[in-house]
Amino acid sequence: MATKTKSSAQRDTPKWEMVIDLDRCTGCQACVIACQAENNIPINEESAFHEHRAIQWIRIERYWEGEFPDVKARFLPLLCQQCDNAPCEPVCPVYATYHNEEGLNVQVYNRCVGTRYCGNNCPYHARLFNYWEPVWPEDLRNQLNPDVTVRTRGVMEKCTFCIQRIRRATRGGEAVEDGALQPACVQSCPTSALVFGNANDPDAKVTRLKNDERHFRVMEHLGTDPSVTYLKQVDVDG
Amino acid sequence: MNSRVVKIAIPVVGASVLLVVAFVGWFVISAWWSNPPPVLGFGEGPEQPIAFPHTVHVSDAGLDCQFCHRTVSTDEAATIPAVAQCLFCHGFDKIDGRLSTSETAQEELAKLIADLGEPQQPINWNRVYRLPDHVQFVHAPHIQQGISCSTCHGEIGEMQVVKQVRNLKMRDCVDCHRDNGAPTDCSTCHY
Amino acid sequence: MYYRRTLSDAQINRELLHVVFTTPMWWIVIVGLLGLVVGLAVIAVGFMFNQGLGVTGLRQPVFWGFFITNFVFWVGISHAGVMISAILRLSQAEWRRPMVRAAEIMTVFSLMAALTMPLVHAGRAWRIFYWIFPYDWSRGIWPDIRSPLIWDPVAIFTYLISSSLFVYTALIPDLAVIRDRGKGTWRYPVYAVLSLGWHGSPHQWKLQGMAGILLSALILPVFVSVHSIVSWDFGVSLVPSWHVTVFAPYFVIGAVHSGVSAVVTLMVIMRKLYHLENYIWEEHIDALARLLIVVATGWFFLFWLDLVFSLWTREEQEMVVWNLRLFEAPWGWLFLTFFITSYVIPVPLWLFKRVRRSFTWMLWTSLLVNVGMWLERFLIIVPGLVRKGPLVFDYGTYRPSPIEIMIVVGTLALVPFLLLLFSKFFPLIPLWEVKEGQKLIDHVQLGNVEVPALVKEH
Amino acid sequence: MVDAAHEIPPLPTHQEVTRDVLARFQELGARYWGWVTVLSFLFVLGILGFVIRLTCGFDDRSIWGYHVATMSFIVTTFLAMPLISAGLRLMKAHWRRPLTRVTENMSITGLLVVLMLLPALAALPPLEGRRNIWFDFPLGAPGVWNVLGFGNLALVGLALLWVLALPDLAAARDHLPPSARQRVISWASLGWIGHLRQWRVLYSASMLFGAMYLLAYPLVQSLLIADFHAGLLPGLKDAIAPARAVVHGIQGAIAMTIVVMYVMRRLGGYERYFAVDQFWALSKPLLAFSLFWFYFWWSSFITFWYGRLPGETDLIRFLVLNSYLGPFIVSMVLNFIVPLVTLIWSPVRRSAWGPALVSVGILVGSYVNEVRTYVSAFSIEDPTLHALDGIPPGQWPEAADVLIGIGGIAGCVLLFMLVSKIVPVISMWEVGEGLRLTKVRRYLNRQVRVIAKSH
Repeated sequence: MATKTKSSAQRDTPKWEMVIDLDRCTGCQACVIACQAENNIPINEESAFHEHRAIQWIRIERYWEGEFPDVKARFLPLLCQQCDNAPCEPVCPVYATYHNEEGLNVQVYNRCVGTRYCGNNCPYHARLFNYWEPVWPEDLRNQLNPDVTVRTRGVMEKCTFCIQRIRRATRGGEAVEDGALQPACVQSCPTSALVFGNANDPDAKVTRLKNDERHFRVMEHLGTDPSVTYLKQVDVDG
Repeated sequence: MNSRVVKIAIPVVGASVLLVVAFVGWFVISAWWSNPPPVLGFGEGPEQPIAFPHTVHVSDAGLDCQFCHRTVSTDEAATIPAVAQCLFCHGFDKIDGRLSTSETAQEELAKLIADLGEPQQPINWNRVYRLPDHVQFVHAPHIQQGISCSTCHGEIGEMQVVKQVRNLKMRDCVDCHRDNGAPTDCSTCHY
Repeated sequence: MYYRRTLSDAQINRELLHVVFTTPMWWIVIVGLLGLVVGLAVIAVGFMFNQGLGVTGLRQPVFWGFFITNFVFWVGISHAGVMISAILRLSQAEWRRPMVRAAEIMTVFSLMAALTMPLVHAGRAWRIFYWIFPYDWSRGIWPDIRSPLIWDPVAIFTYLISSSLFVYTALIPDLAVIRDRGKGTWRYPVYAVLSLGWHGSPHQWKLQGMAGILLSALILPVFVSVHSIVSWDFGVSLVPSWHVTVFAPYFVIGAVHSGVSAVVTLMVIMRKLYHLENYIWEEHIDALARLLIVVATGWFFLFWLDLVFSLWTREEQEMVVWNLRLFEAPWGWLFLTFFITSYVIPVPLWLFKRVRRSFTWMLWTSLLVNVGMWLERFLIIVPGLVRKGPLVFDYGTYRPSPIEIMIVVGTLALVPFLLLLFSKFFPLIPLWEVKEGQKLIDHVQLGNVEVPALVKEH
Repeated sequence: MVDAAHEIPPLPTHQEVTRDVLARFQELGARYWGWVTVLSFLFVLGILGFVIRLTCGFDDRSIWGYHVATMSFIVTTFLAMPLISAGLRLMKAHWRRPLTRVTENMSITGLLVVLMLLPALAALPPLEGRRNIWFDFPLGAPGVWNVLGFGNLALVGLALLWVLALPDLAAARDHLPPSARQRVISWASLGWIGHLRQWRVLYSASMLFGAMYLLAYPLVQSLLIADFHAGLLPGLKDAIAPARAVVHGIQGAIAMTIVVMYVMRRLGGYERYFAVDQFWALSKPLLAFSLFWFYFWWSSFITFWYGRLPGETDLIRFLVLNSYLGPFIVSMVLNFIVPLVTLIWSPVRRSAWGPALVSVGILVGSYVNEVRTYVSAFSIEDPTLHALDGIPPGQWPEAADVLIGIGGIAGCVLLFMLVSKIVPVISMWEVGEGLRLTKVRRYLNRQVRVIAKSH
């Protein structure tokens, strides 16, 4: 019985991917807040932004298109791209970050010694460092998610695709229904701009969308092979 | 200085320094590999607010672990049963004499009832098995795979006071996972 | 040319062992002051460990700053010892003799100073054993040898061990001299153990000579590999302006440039402090300065390649970083300072024989080189991170915190501190090398002049 | 006991050396003319190959790859040889004395290189739209600057040759019977009489031209690599390439010097000057530069390979793994592995045949490496791209390419043989100077050489 589940698991190993439809993104930051709440991310006070040390596993990069006065604000939610050929992985001296079978770029906090080399080598700036010991106000302590490690100071952290939810959903061993498993950011997106799923499932929404004609991936010329695909209509009018 | 004193003092001091270093070294290394050696109080179970005897419940009464630790097969934690569950057997208003014959048992059970009248504070059991925050241990899959509780917790039925029997170092987990074909991906437990 | 002064063995022993057997006041004062600075730096490190790396000036995305700069700088300084002793020994340059020991020991101490840097810069410095030693038996997880950060400790520890051995092998005959002159004091038993029963038999000399030559030859690949590996920390990454193929030789030759300059500084100061006028002559620093001209020009060639090949590919991100380096304050000013102090001022000056033979001039020019070379490492490491990529709309800058500055200053004090301590117990100029050099002096009659001549060693 | 090896044979005098060298210099036997004829024939074959290429024109750049490779081979071996003379003179290495002139005489090949440069420049694509080191201010680049750079190197080389030859030319002028050759030599000696002032000028000029050559050579190699290699390969950002070429040049120069010494020992009877000492001394730097060359190559390889950028990975596939795998292996084995495993052994270094054999391998490897470097670059159709468009196949030589290769090398050897009958191949005055500074003394129980520090 054990061998059977193992072999079937190998055959059906999911490949978690995300598609972000930039044409739907309104830049509302709901995903950012949801991520903060789900993943025990320290509270970014104003000083953290002044020090340039705010921790956000997903952040909304805003940029402008067009010339004044005909200018449009555009938003690019940026999170760890879970690259299949990740530049951050081979440079870690202690295997604190590596690629697992599900195509996830995993960060092991208790293994991390904090050389920060991975952060240097990540072209997406998706990796963040804990400069201070995180502190929560007393009345927020019980709000911490028990399924997620509270990181100490001195380690790197980044988006995990809410691996605690993946673990919970796949615990039984049976296949996860498409759409049933959602990271916090996907779950909270009011415009459903973010889609998450198993790209090894040919019928999954994420598989369909990532081959949409509007698709592109960020900094593809670096050959990192990211697992996050963006969709954007190319504005022909400029 | 008198050279005879020096001649005696140097070996004595040297030997005692060596002894201390050797002891500390042995302690650190053995603690690293497994549990600390049972000196200085290591290796004993903590005293609990109510001297609950697993011997009576498991060996004598023959209760199954899951009779009390009900969520162990479905959830992360095995959970300590609520007071109500104790009283289900032992009687709600007074201590049922059939199940608690000895005097000590009566005394300990009295504490259960004594707490009932107060504002509902849970009993402050002392934790015996403690994993660091960065380890996410889930009981359910282990039970579902048919691993018996005693694999990690030892013969609880023979323990008057529950104590830790397995070191639960990471190597311990990883070895067992390896032997049983369970995943050894770091992110199985660390996330 | 080199062998004007003939010294008797007794005079060599007396003058070179003077500091070992007496403790002058200035020594106590300087060691005390340096120790104070080192102590302050240790307190700063303790404060940083207690509070977290938040007390540094590091921030997103500038993950490496003063510490790594200082690490590269000290690894660079450590390259002088082998350059002076191993290469010059193998090429039988006679003028090496008075400076080998000081250069080697500076290698060892600056490597130690360098080693502290990556250790304290780690986020959880108390866990670096995962990183540096392959000890992790209990988990079955080993360090990842694919990471340049694993190559680093391997190379540096190899270098540290081999250069310590190198120092020790060359020290044995001198230890025996101290042993024999320290009969009846505490020195006798200590130096008797340290000198390994040396009594100067031909067999022992032969073994010692062979060990020296073998270690010289074996240490050379290590020497080249250490700074190459340090350079690959940067070269193999994807950070714009770091991903440059020329980094390995560029770093190595830059290291030799700064290291040999540091040796010049050290020789001038040592000569002054210890009254070594009979041993360190104008000719010695003249030879060092000529070596420096060649090294600096080689370094300049590789620097030029780095610059030109980064610019002419005209990749956007490279241009952004180089623009920051060259034209934006304060980086542009630092760049100007770096280039002027490490090349433009010293090298043309060294072309003049009068500068090369002046201790004052050489002291200041060699100090300038090291100011410049420290800035060079800073300018290589930090601007690339400040302008790492287009996806951060955060174009701030990096500013070191007082804690970082204190720790860096601490390492600057640590090396002279250790050198002074070392000089209290061991002679900084190898007695036997100088004596051997005296033996190889000869004269040749050319026409009607007598010209100093050298016995060829092989 | 006195070891026989420590007995040094009596040193010859300056007069003996002059007499001996001039006697060999004077003779123009049948064997000499035989060699000249053979080499001229081969050189003419090379010109034939060149003419074949010329008829095809310059539109198809790829056919000129082998021509450039041959030119670069000459730069990397023959034209790098004066570096040995200049470098050793600056370092005041005494063992340089018998072998400097051989290396200086080779600077005559600079003339051939300048001639070969012109068609190579004609084959270069226009600067517009492609990455090049000339930025937006070409001022006649790349042609003018390349010609200036190469011409400068050739001129400095010839100047170095001429200046250092003056005392020997004067000696030949005074000792040779009158003939056309003697008149040429007489003219070339520029009235040298060995006046003190003349000697001072000679010393300063030799230092000056030596230093200039040491600076000009890296510049020329940089020009070659930048314009004929890096500028043509899309996406290549290999800053170390010029430095690697310089190192390769010195390696090739040492190898060529050793080969020439060996040939002159066997065929010319110069055993006395090219003693095992010279091979021994030269093979240490030969080993060092073989290691350096590998180190420089490895520095760029690991940067590309570890970075895993698609553009750079494609270039590795093109230059190392797929298209030019064969040439790569040949040059790696001959330029690095063979020297490493042989020359680390003292018995091999302390012989004439050992270094000579290794050197021949290095020369073959160098040629193959030049082919890999330049033929690959010239076979790219569109250099304006930012990354390789697919991985082009490797290019084998055609008959004309082989002819150009043979002709070019034969031409260089021919030039050397011709100039060696104007300028003696042993620098008599330098050997004599060395002899005067050397004395044999008894030191402890052995004989040693004592060398005076002359300045």
